[in-house]
Amino acid sequence: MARVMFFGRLRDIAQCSERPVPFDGALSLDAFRRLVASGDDDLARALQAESTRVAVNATIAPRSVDLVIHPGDEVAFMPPFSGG
Amino acid sequence: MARVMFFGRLRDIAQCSERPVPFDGALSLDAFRRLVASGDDDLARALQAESTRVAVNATIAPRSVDLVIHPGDEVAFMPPFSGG
Amino acid sequence: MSEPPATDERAVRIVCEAFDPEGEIAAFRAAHAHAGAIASFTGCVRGGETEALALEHYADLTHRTIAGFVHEARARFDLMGVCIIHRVGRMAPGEAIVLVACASAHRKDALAAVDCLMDRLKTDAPFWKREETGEERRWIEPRAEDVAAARRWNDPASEDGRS
Amino acid sequence: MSEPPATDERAVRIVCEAFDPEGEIAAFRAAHAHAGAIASFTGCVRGGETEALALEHYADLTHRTIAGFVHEARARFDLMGVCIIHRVGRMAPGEAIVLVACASAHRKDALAAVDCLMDRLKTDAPFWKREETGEERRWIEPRAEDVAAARRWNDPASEDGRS
Repeated sequence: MARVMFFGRLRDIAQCSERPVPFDGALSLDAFRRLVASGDDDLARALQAESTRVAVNATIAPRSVDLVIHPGDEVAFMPPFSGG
Repeated sequence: MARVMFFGRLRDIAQCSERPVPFDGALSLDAFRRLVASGDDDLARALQAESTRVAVNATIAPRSVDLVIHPGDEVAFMPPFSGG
Repeated sequence: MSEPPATDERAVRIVCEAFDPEGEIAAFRAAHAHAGAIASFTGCVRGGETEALALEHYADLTHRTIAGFVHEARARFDLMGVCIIHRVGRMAPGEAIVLVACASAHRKDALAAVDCLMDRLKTDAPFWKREETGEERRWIEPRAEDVAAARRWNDPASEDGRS
Repeated sequence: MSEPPATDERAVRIVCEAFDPEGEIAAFRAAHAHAGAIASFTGCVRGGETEALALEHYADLTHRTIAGFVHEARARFDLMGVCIIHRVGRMAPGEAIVLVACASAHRKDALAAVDCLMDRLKTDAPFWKREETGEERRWIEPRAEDVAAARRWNDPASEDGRS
Protein backbone atom coordinates (compact mmCIF):
# COMPACT_ATOMS: atom_id res chain seq x y z
CA MET A 1 0.00 0.00 0.00
CA ALA A 2 1.13 3.55 -0.69
CA ARG A 3 -0.26 6.81 0.67
CA VAL A 4 -1.17 9.10 -2.22
CA MET A 5 -1.63 12.85 -1.78
CA PHE A 6 -3.31 15.30 -4.16
CA PHE A 7 -2.72 19.06 -4.07
CA GLY A 8 -4.31 22.13 -5.64
CA ARG A 9 -6.71 21.43 -8.48
CA LEU A 10 -5.63 17.76 -8.53
CA ARG A 11 -7.38 17.46 -5.18
CA ASP A 12 -10.59 18.80 -6.75
CA ILE A 13 -10.28 16.27 -9.60
CA ALA A 14 -9.49 13.35 -7.27
CA GLN A 15 -12.17 14.61 -4.87
CA CYS A 16 -9.96 13.88 -1.90
CA SER A 17 -6.70 15.17 -0.47
CA GLU A 18 -5.24 11.72 0.12
CA ARG A 19 -6.05 8.08 -0.49
CA PRO A 20 -4.45 4.74 0.40
CA VAL A 21 -3.55 2.73 -2.72
CA PRO A 22 -3.02 -0.98 -2.06
CA PHE A 23 -0.51 -2.94 -4.17
CA ASP A 24 2.34 -5.44 -3.81
CA GLY A 25 5.85 -5.37 -5.21
CA ALA A 26 7.31 -2.39 -7.05
CA LEU A 27 5.55 -0.38 -9.74
CA SER A 28 6.80 2.00 -12.41
CA LEU A 29 5.40 5.53 -12.10
CA ASP A 30 3.28 4.90 -15.21
CA ALA A 31 1.74 1.74 -13.77
CA PHE A 32 1.26 3.44 -10.42
CA ARG A 33 -0.56 6.39 -12.03
CA ARG A 34 -2.92 3.99 -13.83
CA LEU A 35 -3.56 2.22 -10.53
CA VAL A 36 -4.26 5.53 -8.76
CA ALA A 37 -6.62 6.79 -11.49
CA SER A 38 -8.32 3.35 -11.70
CA GLY A 39 -10.50 4.18 -14.69
CA ASP A 40 -11.11 7.87 -13.94
CA ASP A 41 -10.07 9.43 -17.26
CA ASP A 42 -9.97 13.01 -15.99
CA LEU A 43 -7.72 12.04 -13.11
CA ALA A 44 -5.55 9.86 -15.37
CA ARG A 45 -4.99 12.78 -17.77
CA ALA A 46 -4.24 15.19 -14.91
CA LEU A 47 -1.72 12.83 -13.28
CA GLN A 48 0.08 12.31 -16.59
CA ALA A 49 0.19 16.01 -17.51
CA GLU A 50 3.65 17.37 -18.28
CA SER A 51 3.11 20.09 -15.67
CA THR A 52 2.25 17.65 -12.84
CA ARG A 53 5.20 17.07 -10.52
CA VAL A 54 5.67 14.03 -8.33
CA ALA A 55 7.20 13.87 -4.86
CA VAL A 56 8.10 10.55 -3.26
CA ASN A 57 8.48 10.59 0.51
CA ALA A 58 8.42 14.41 0.54
CA THR A 59 11.23 14.72 -1.99
CA ILE A 60 10.49 16.18 -5.41
CA ALA A 61 11.48 13.72 -8.14
CA PRO A 62 13.42 15.13 -11.12
CA ARG A 63 11.36 14.71 -14.29
CA SER A 64 14.17 12.80 -15.98
CA VAL A 65 14.24 9.96 -13.44
CA ASP A 66 12.43 6.64 -14.06
CA LEU A 67 10.58 6.45 -10.75
CA VAL A 68 9.75 3.19 -9.06
CA ILE A 69 7.08 3.23 -6.34
CA HIS A 70 7.28 0.80 -3.44
CA PRO A 71 4.72 -0.19 -0.81
CA GLY A 72 5.01 2.21 2.14
CA ASP A 73 5.91 5.20 -0.04
CA GLU A 74 4.16 8.53 0.31
CA VAL A 75 3.50 9.77 -3.23
CA ALA A 76 2.31 13.35 -3.87
CA PHE A 77 0.90 14.56 -7.18
CA MET A 78 1.38 18.33 -7.53
CA PRO A 79 0.08 20.78 -10.16
CA PRO A 80 2.22 23.85 -10.96
CA PHE A 81 3.20 25.75 -7.82
CA SER A 82 1.78 29.23 -7.20
CA GLY A 83 3.24 30.74 -4.05
CA GLY A 84 4.30 34.23 -3.08
CA MET B 1 27.21 90.75 -7.15
CA ALA B 2 26.46 87.01 -7.12
CA ARG B 3 25.76 84.72 -4.19
CA VAL B 4 28.19 81.80 -4.29
CA MET B 5 27.53 78.56 -2.39
CA PHE B 6 29.96 75.76 -1.58
CA PHE B 7 28.90 72.23 -0.66
CA GLY B 8 30.57 69.13 0.75
CA ARG B 9 34.36 69.20 0.72
CA LEU B 10 34.33 72.38 -1.40
CA ARG B 11 32.96 74.11 1.69
CA ASP B 12 35.94 72.88 3.70
CA ILE B 13 38.33 74.19 1.01
CA ALA B 14 36.55 77.55 0.68
CA GLN B 15 36.22 77.67 4.49
CA CYS B 16 32.70 79.00 4.19
CA SER B 17 29.33 77.73 2.98
CA GLU B 18 28.55 80.87 1.00
CA ARG B 19 30.11 84.15 0.02
CA PRO B 20 28.98 87.26 -1.88
CA VAL B 21 31.12 87.88 -4.98
CA PRO B 22 30.90 91.46 -6.33
CA PHE B 23 31.22 92.11 -10.07
CA ASP B 24 29.58 94.05 -12.89
CA GLY B 25 28.36 92.86 -16.28
CA ALA B 26 28.39 89.23 -17.36
CA LEU B 27 31.20 86.74 -16.83
CA SER B 28 32.04 83.42 -18.42
CA LEU B 29 32.10 80.51 -15.96
CA ASP B 30 35.90 80.38 -16.29
CA ALA B 31 36.32 84.06 -15.47
CA PHE B 32 33.79 83.73 -12.64
CA ARG B 33 35.66 80.78 -11.11
CA ARG B 34 38.94 82.77 -11.16
CA LEU B 35 37.15 85.66 -9.47
CA VAL B 36 35.68 83.35 -6.80
CA ALA B 37 39.01 81.63 -6.08
CA SER B 38 40.82 85.02 -6.12
CA GLY B 39 44.33 83.62 -5.84
CA ASP B 40 43.51 80.55 -3.67
CA ASP B 41 45.13 77.78 -5.77
CA ASP B 42 43.49 74.91 -3.89
CA LEU B 43 40.05 76.41 -4.35
CA ALA B 44 40.76 77.26 -8.00
CA ARG B 45 41.73 73.65 -8.71
CA ALA B 46 38.68 72.30 -6.87
CA LEU B 47 36.26 74.60 -8.70
CA GLN B 48 37.73 73.62 -12.08
CA ALA B 49 37.73 69.86 -11.36
CA GLU B 50 35.91 67.75 -13.93
CA SER B 51 33.81 66.25 -11.11
CA THR B 52 32.61 69.62 -9.77
CA ARG B 53 29.12 70.45 -10.91
CA VAL B 54 27.66 73.95 -11.12
CA ALA B 55 24.09 75.01 -10.43
CA VAL B 56 22.86 78.49 -11.38
CA ASN B 57 19.74 79.68 -9.56
CA ALA B 58 19.12 76.18 -8.18
CA THR B 59 19.24 74.52 -11.59
CA ILE B 60 22.05 72.12 -12.41
CA ALA B 61 23.90 73.26 -15.53
CA PRO B 62 24.71 70.61 -18.14
CA ARG B 63 28.47 70.24 -18.47
CA SER B 64 28.29 70.92 -22.20
CA VAL B 65 26.81 74.41 -21.86
CA ASP B 66 28.95 77.58 -21.98
CA LEU B 67 27.65 79.23 -18.83
CA VAL B 68 27.45 82.97 -18.40
CA ILE B 69 27.06 84.34 -14.86
CA HIS B 70 25.14 87.55 -14.24
CA PRO B 71 24.90 89.82 -11.19
CA GLY B 72 22.07 88.55 -8.96
CA ASP B 73 22.69 84.91 -9.80
CA GLU B 74 22.98 82.24 -7.12
CA VAL B 75 25.86 80.00 -8.15
CA ALA B 76 26.52 76.69 -6.37
CA PHE B 77 29.71 74.65 -6.70
CA MET B 78 29.06 71.01 -5.93
CA PRO B 79 31.45 68.04 -5.54
CA PRO B 80 30.20 64.55 -6.52
CA PHE B 81 26.88 63.73 -4.87
CA SER B 82 26.73 60.99 -2.24
CA GLY B 83 23.17 60.44 -1.07
CA GLY B 84 21.18 57.39 -0.12
CA MET C 1 27.72 32.81 4.77
CA SER C 2 28.52 34.80 7.90
CA GLU C 3 26.10 32.73 9.97
CA PRO C 4 25.71 28.96 10.42
CA PRO C 5 23.09 27.05 8.39
CA ALA C 6 20.92 26.76 11.52
CA THR C 7 20.07 30.44 11.01
CA ASP C 8 18.69 29.68 7.55
CA GLU C 9 16.27 27.24 9.15
CA ARG C 10 15.10 29.81 11.70
CA ALA C 11 14.95 32.46 8.94
CA VAL C 12 11.95 30.73 7.37
CA ARG C 13 8.48 30.70 8.91
CA ILE C 14 5.22 29.28 7.55
CA VAL C 15 2.30 30.83 9.44
CA CYS C 16 -1.44 30.10 9.56
CA GLU C 17 -2.50 33.43 11.09
CA ALA C 18 -2.25 37.04 9.89
CA PHE C 19 1.16 38.57 10.56
CA ASP C 20 2.53 42.13 10.74
CA PRO C 21 5.06 42.59 7.89
CA GLU C 22 6.38 45.96 9.07
CA GLY C 23 6.76 44.74 12.67
CA GLU C 24 8.78 41.84 11.29
CA ILE C 25 10.93 44.13 9.12
CA ALA C 26 11.59 46.35 12.16
CA ALA C 27 12.67 43.36 14.27
CA PHE C 28 14.80 42.06 11.40
CA ARG C 29 16.49 45.45 10.93
CA ALA C 30 17.15 45.70 14.69
CA ALA C 31 18.72 42.22 14.63
CA HIS C 32 21.04 43.33 11.79
CA ALA C 33 22.08 46.77 13.00
CA HIS C 34 25.55 46.19 11.53
CA ALA C 35 24.04 45.95 8.04
CA GLY C 36 23.62 49.18 6.14
CA ALA C 37 21.02 47.89 3.69
CA ILE C 38 17.62 46.31 4.29
CA ALA C 39 15.49 45.39 1.27
CA SER C 40 12.05 43.87 1.57
CA PHE C 41 9.08 42.73 -0.41
CA THR C 42 5.55 42.24 0.91
CA GLY C 43 2.93 40.52 -1.21
CA CYS C 44 -0.70 41.11 -0.22
CA VAL C 45 -4.12 39.88 -1.21
CA ARG C 46 -5.34 42.50 -3.68
CA GLY C 47 -8.59 44.20 -2.80
CA GLY C 48 -11.43 44.53 -5.29
CA GLU C 49 -11.88 41.43 -7.42
CA THR C 50 -11.14 38.79 -4.77
CA GLU C 51 -13.14 38.10 -1.62
CA ALA C 52 -10.64 35.69 -0.17
CA LEU C 53 -7.50 33.81 -1.07
CA ALA C 54 -6.80 30.27 0.12
CA LEU C 55 -3.28 28.93 0.10
CA GLU C 56 -2.42 25.29 0.68
CA HIS C 57 1.00 23.73 0.87
CA TYR C 58 2.78 20.40 1.31
CA ALA C 59 3.88 20.91 4.88
CA ASP C 60 6.56 18.19 4.96
CA LEU C 61 8.23 19.73 1.93
CA THR C 62 7.63 23.49 2.15
CA HIS C 63 9.99 24.54 4.90
CA ARG C 64 12.86 22.44 3.60
CA THR C 65 12.36 23.73 0.04
CA ILE C 66 12.43 27.38 1.15
CA ALA C 67 15.44 26.80 3.41
CA GLY C 68 17.15 25.57 0.24
CA PHE C 69 16.33 28.88 -1.52
CA VAL C 70 17.86 30.77 1.41
CA HIS C 71 20.98 28.65 1.14
CA GLU C 72 21.15 29.39 -2.60
CA ALA C 73 20.68 33.13 -2.04
CA ARG C 74 23.40 33.23 0.61
CA ALA C 75 25.80 31.49 -1.77
CA ARG C 76 24.96 33.85 -4.62
CA PHE C 77 24.79 37.18 -2.76
CA ASP C 78 26.73 38.77 0.07
CA LEU C 79 24.05 38.73 2.78
CA MET C 80 24.06 39.31 6.52
CA GLY C 81 20.57 37.95 7.09
CA VAL C 82 17.40 36.66 5.46
CA CYS C 83 13.81 36.58 6.73
CA ILE C 84 10.99 34.79 4.91
CA ILE C 85 7.45 34.54 6.24
CA HIS C 86 4.82 32.80 4.12
CA ARG C 87 1.20 32.58 5.12
CA VAL C 88 -1.04 29.57 4.38
CA GLY C 89 -4.76 29.03 4.84
CA ARG C 90 -7.59 31.43 4.10
CA MET C 91 -6.85 35.16 4.01
CA ALA C 92 -8.72 38.40 3.33
CA PRO C 93 -7.97 41.31 0.95
CA GLY C 94 -5.21 43.56 2.28
CA GLU C 95 -3.63 40.83 4.37
CA ALA C 96 -0.01 39.88 3.74
CA ILE C 97 0.69 36.60 1.95
CA VAL C 98 4.47 36.76 1.96
CA LEU C 99 7.35 38.82 3.34
CA VAL C 100 10.95 38.52 2.16
CA ALA C 101 13.59 40.73 3.80
CA CYS C 102 17.34 40.68 3.23
CA ALA C 103 20.14 42.51 5.04
CA SER C 104 23.53 43.26 3.52
CA ALA C 105 26.37 45.74 3.54
CA HIS C 106 25.45 47.10 0.10
CA ARG C 107 22.04 47.65 -1.43
CA LYS C 108 22.53 45.67 -4.66
CA ASP C 109 22.97 42.36 -2.82
CA ALA C 110 19.92 42.91 -0.61
CA LEU C 111 17.68 43.97 -3.52
CA ALA C 112 18.80 41.20 -5.87
CA ALA C 113 18.41 38.56 -3.15
CA VAL C 114 14.83 39.67 -2.45
CA ASP C 115 14.13 39.49 -6.20
CA CYS C 116 15.67 36.00 -6.45
CA LEU C 117 13.86 34.65 -3.39
CA MET C 118 10.50 35.99 -4.57
CA ASP C 119 11.02 34.36 -7.99
CA ARG C 120 11.72 31.03 -6.27
CA LEU C 121 8.72 31.34 -3.93
CA LYS C 122 6.40 32.07 -6.86
CA THR C 123 7.11 28.94 -8.89
CA ASP C 124 9.46 26.55 -7.08
CA ALA C 125 7.89 26.05 -3.62
CA PRO C 126 4.95 23.68 -3.02
CA PHE C 127 2.19 26.27 -2.54
CA TRP C 128 -1.15 26.35 -4.33
CA LYS C 129 -3.28 29.46 -4.39
CA ARG C 130 -7.01 29.70 -4.91
CA GLU C 131 -9.15 32.80 -5.36
CA GLU C 132 -12.68 32.79 -3.99
CA THR C 133 -15.22 35.22 -5.42
CA GLY C 134 -18.82 34.54 -4.49
CA GLU C 135 -19.52 30.93 -5.40
CA GLU C 136 -16.53 30.72 -7.69
CA ARG C 137 -13.26 29.05 -6.66
CA ARG C 138 -10.39 29.45 -9.08
CA TRP C 139 -6.92 27.86 -8.80
CA ILE C 140 -4.16 30.25 -9.80
CA GLU C 141 -1.54 28.95 -12.20
CA PRO C 142 1.88 30.59 -12.32
CA ARG C 143 2.25 33.15 -15.11
CA ALA C 144 4.73 32.41 -17.91
CA GLU C 145 6.83 35.41 -16.88
CA ASP C 146 7.05 34.10 -13.32
CA VAL C 147 8.39 30.80 -14.58
CA ALA C 148 10.88 32.60 -16.85
CA ALA C 149 11.95 34.85 -13.96
CA ALA C 150 12.69 31.86 -11.72
CA ARG C 151 14.54 29.99 -14.50
CA ARG C 152 17.07 32.78 -14.95
CA TRP C 153 18.54 32.01 -11.49
CA ASN C 154 19.20 28.39 -12.50
CA ASP C 155 22.25 29.20 -14.64
CA PRO C 156 25.15 29.64 -12.19
CA ALA C 157 26.91 31.92 -14.70
CA SER C 158 23.94 34.30 -14.85
CA GLU C 159 24.50 37.58 -13.09
CA ASP C 160 21.24 39.13 -14.30
CA GLY C 161 20.09 39.83 -10.81
CA ARG C 162 23.17 41.80 -10.00
CA SER C 163 23.35 43.92 -13.16
CA MET D 1 0.77 57.42 -14.17
CA SER D 2 -2.44 56.59 -12.35
CA GLU D 3 -2.16 59.62 -10.07
CA PRO D 4 -1.58 63.30 -10.87
CA PRO D 5 1.95 64.78 -10.60
CA ALA D 6 0.96 66.50 -7.35
CA THR D 7 1.21 63.09 -5.70
CA ASP D 8 4.83 62.82 -6.79
CA GLU D 9 5.57 66.04 -4.91
CA ARG D 10 3.94 64.78 -1.73
CA ALA D 11 5.63 61.42 -2.17
CA VAL D 12 9.03 62.96 -1.37
CA ARG D 13 10.05 64.12 2.08
CA ILE D 14 13.38 65.53 3.30
CA VAL D 15 13.53 65.26 7.11
CA CYS D 16 15.92 66.62 9.74
CA GLU D 17 14.89 64.27 12.57
CA ALA D 18 15.01 60.49 12.99
CA PHE D 19 12.09 58.73 11.30
CA ASP D 20 10.49 55.28 11.62
CA PRO D 21 10.95 53.43 8.31
CA GLU D 22 8.65 50.52 9.15
CA GLY D 23 5.92 52.83 10.41
CA GLU D 24 6.18 54.67 7.10
CA ILE D 25 6.06 51.43 5.09
CA ALA D 26 2.96 50.35 7.04
CA ALA D 27 1.20 53.66 6.33
CA PHE D 28 2.25 53.47 2.68
CA ARG D 29 0.96 49.90 2.34
CA ALA D 30 -2.35 50.87 4.00
CA ALA D 31 -2.69 53.79 1.56
CA HIS D 32 -2.21 51.39 -1.37
CA ALA D 33 -4.37 48.46 -0.29
CA HIS D 34 -5.35 47.88 -3.93
CA ALA D 35 -1.70 47.12 -4.79
CA GLY D 36 -0.57 43.55 -4.37
CA ALA D 37 3.14 44.32 -4.22
CA ILE D 38 5.11 46.57 -1.88
CA ALA D 39 8.90 46.72 -2.25
CA SER D 40 11.09 48.82 -0.01
CA PHE D 41 14.69 49.69 0.74
CA THR D 42 15.98 51.20 3.97
CA GLY D 43 19.55 52.49 4.16
CA CYS D 44 20.99 52.92 7.66
CA VAL D 45 24.12 54.29 9.27
CA ARG D 46 26.30 51.23 9.77
CA GLY D 47 27.43 50.55 13.32
CA GLY D 48 31.03 49.83 14.16
CA GLU D 49 33.46 52.01 12.26
CA THR D 50 31.44 55.25 12.22
CA GLU D 51 30.42 57.33 15.24
CA ALA D 52 28.15 59.62 13.30
CA LEU D 53 27.16 60.51 9.77
CA ALA D 54 26.42 64.05 8.66
CA LEU D 55 24.44 64.69 5.51
CA GLU D 56 24.08 68.08 3.92
CA HIS D 57 22.03 69.01 0.89
CA TYR D 58 21.14 71.92 -1.39
CA ALA D 59 17.63 72.49 -0.08
CA ASP D 60 16.34 74.55 -3.01
CA LEU D 61 17.34 71.80 -5.41
CA THR D 62 16.93 68.52 -3.52
CA HIS D 63 13.19 68.10 -3.41
CA ARG D 64 12.71 69.09 -7.05
CA THR D 65 15.49 66.75 -8.17
CA ILE D 66 14.00 63.77 -6.34
CA ALA D 67 10.49 64.57 -7.59
CA GLY D 68 12.03 64.30 -11.06
CA PHE D 69 13.30 60.79 -10.24
CA VAL D 70 9.81 59.80 -9.12
CA HIS D 71 8.39 61.13 -12.38
CA GLU D 72 10.98 59.11 -14.30
CA ALA D 73 10.23 55.93 -12.33
CA ARG D 74 6.48 56.32 -12.91
CA ALA D 75 7.07 56.66 -16.64
CA ARG D 76 9.34 53.62 -16.74
CA PHE D 77 7.48 51.25 -14.40
CA ASP D 78 3.83 50.46 -13.75
CA LEU D 79 3.50 51.92 -10.24
CA MET D 80 0.57 52.69 -7.96
CA GLY D 81 2.58 54.73 -5.50
CA VAL D 82 6.03 55.90 -4.46
CA CYS D 83 7.34 57.03 -1.07
CA ILE D 84 10.81 58.53 -0.58
CA ILE D 85 12.08 59.83 2.75
CA HIS D 86 15.64 61.12 2.96
CA ARG D 87 17.18 62.32 6.17
CA VAL D 88 19.67 65.21 6.39
CA GLY D 89 21.77 66.51 9.28
CA ARG D 90 23.70 64.53 11.86
CA MET D 91 22.68 60.93 12.55
CA ALA D 92 23.84 58.04 14.73
CA PRO D 93 24.65 54.39 13.88
CA GLY D 94 21.52 52.31 13.34
CA GLU D 95 19.41 55.29 12.31
CA ALA D 96 17.77 55.32 8.90
CA ILE D 97 19.23 57.59 6.22
CA VAL D 98 16.82 56.80 3.43
CA LEU D 99 13.61 54.90 2.73
CA VAL D 100 12.27 54.13 -0.74
CA ALA D 101 9.00 52.22 -1.05
CA CYS D 102 7.05 51.43 -4.23
CA ALA D 103 3.61 49.90 -4.70
CA SER D 104 2.49 48.10 -7.83
CA ALA D 105 0.26 45.33 -9.10
CA HIS D 106 3.20 43.03 -9.83
CA ARG D 107 6.42 42.57 -7.90
CA LYS D 108 8.89 43.18 -10.74
CA ASP D 109 7.78 46.79 -11.23
CA ALA D 110 7.95 47.58 -7.52
CA LEU D 111 11.37 45.96 -7.04
CA ALA D 112 12.92 47.49 -10.15
CA ALA D 113 11.56 50.95 -9.29
CA VAL D 114 13.11 50.79 -5.81
CA ASP D 115 16.40 49.75 -7.41
CA CYS D 116 16.22 52.60 -9.95
CA LEU D 117 15.28 55.26 -7.37
CA MET D 118 18.07 54.18 -5.00
CA ASP D 119 20.61 54.38 -7.85
CA ARG D 120 19.44 57.93 -8.61
CA LEU D 121 19.51 58.99 -4.95
CA LYS D 122 23.06 57.69 -4.54
CA THR D 123 24.68 59.73 -7.29
CA ASP D 124 22.24 62.17 -8.92
CA ALA D 125 20.70 64.10 -6.01
CA PRO D 126 22.48 67.01 -4.27
CA PHE D 127 23.43 65.26 -1.02
CA TRP D 128 26.88 65.14 0.56
CA LYS D 129 27.73 62.61 3.22
CA ARG D 130 30.47 62.86 5.84
CA GLU D 131 31.62 60.21 8.29
CA GLU D 132 32.81 61.31 11.71
CA THR D 133 35.10 59.00 13.68
CA GLY D 134 36.80 60.56 16.69
CA GLU D 135 38.55 63.68 15.43
CA GLU D 136 38.41 62.57 11.81
CA ARG D 137 35.84 63.87 9.35
CA ARG D 138 35.78 62.20 5.98
CA TRP D 139 33.65 63.16 2.97
CA ILE D 140 32.27 60.15 1.17
CA GLU D 141 32.63 60.07 -2.61
CA PRO D 142 30.29 57.92 -4.68
CA ARG D 143 31.71 54.52 -5.59
CA ALA D 144 32.43 53.78 -9.26
CA GLU D 145 29.79 51.01 -9.22
CA ASP D 146 27.19 53.45 -7.88
CA VAL D 147 27.89 55.82 -10.77
CA ALA D 148 27.70 52.94 -13.27
CA ALA D 149 24.46 51.69 -11.69
CA ALA D 150 22.82 55.10 -12.07
CA ARG D 151 24.06 55.53 -15.67
CA ARG D 152 22.32 52.37 -16.84
CA TRP D 153 18.91 54.04 -16.31
CA ASN D 154 19.89 56.90 -18.66
CA ASP D 155 19.43 54.86 -21.83
CA PRO D 156 15.69 54.80 -22.55
CA ALA D 157 16.11 51.53 -24.45
CA SER D 158 17.66 49.81 -21.45
CA GLU D 159 15.37 47.34 -19.76
CA ASP D 160 18.04 46.01 -17.39
CA GLY D 161 16.00 46.83 -14.37
CA ARG D 162 13.07 44.79 -15.60
CA SER D 163 15.00 41.70 -16.68
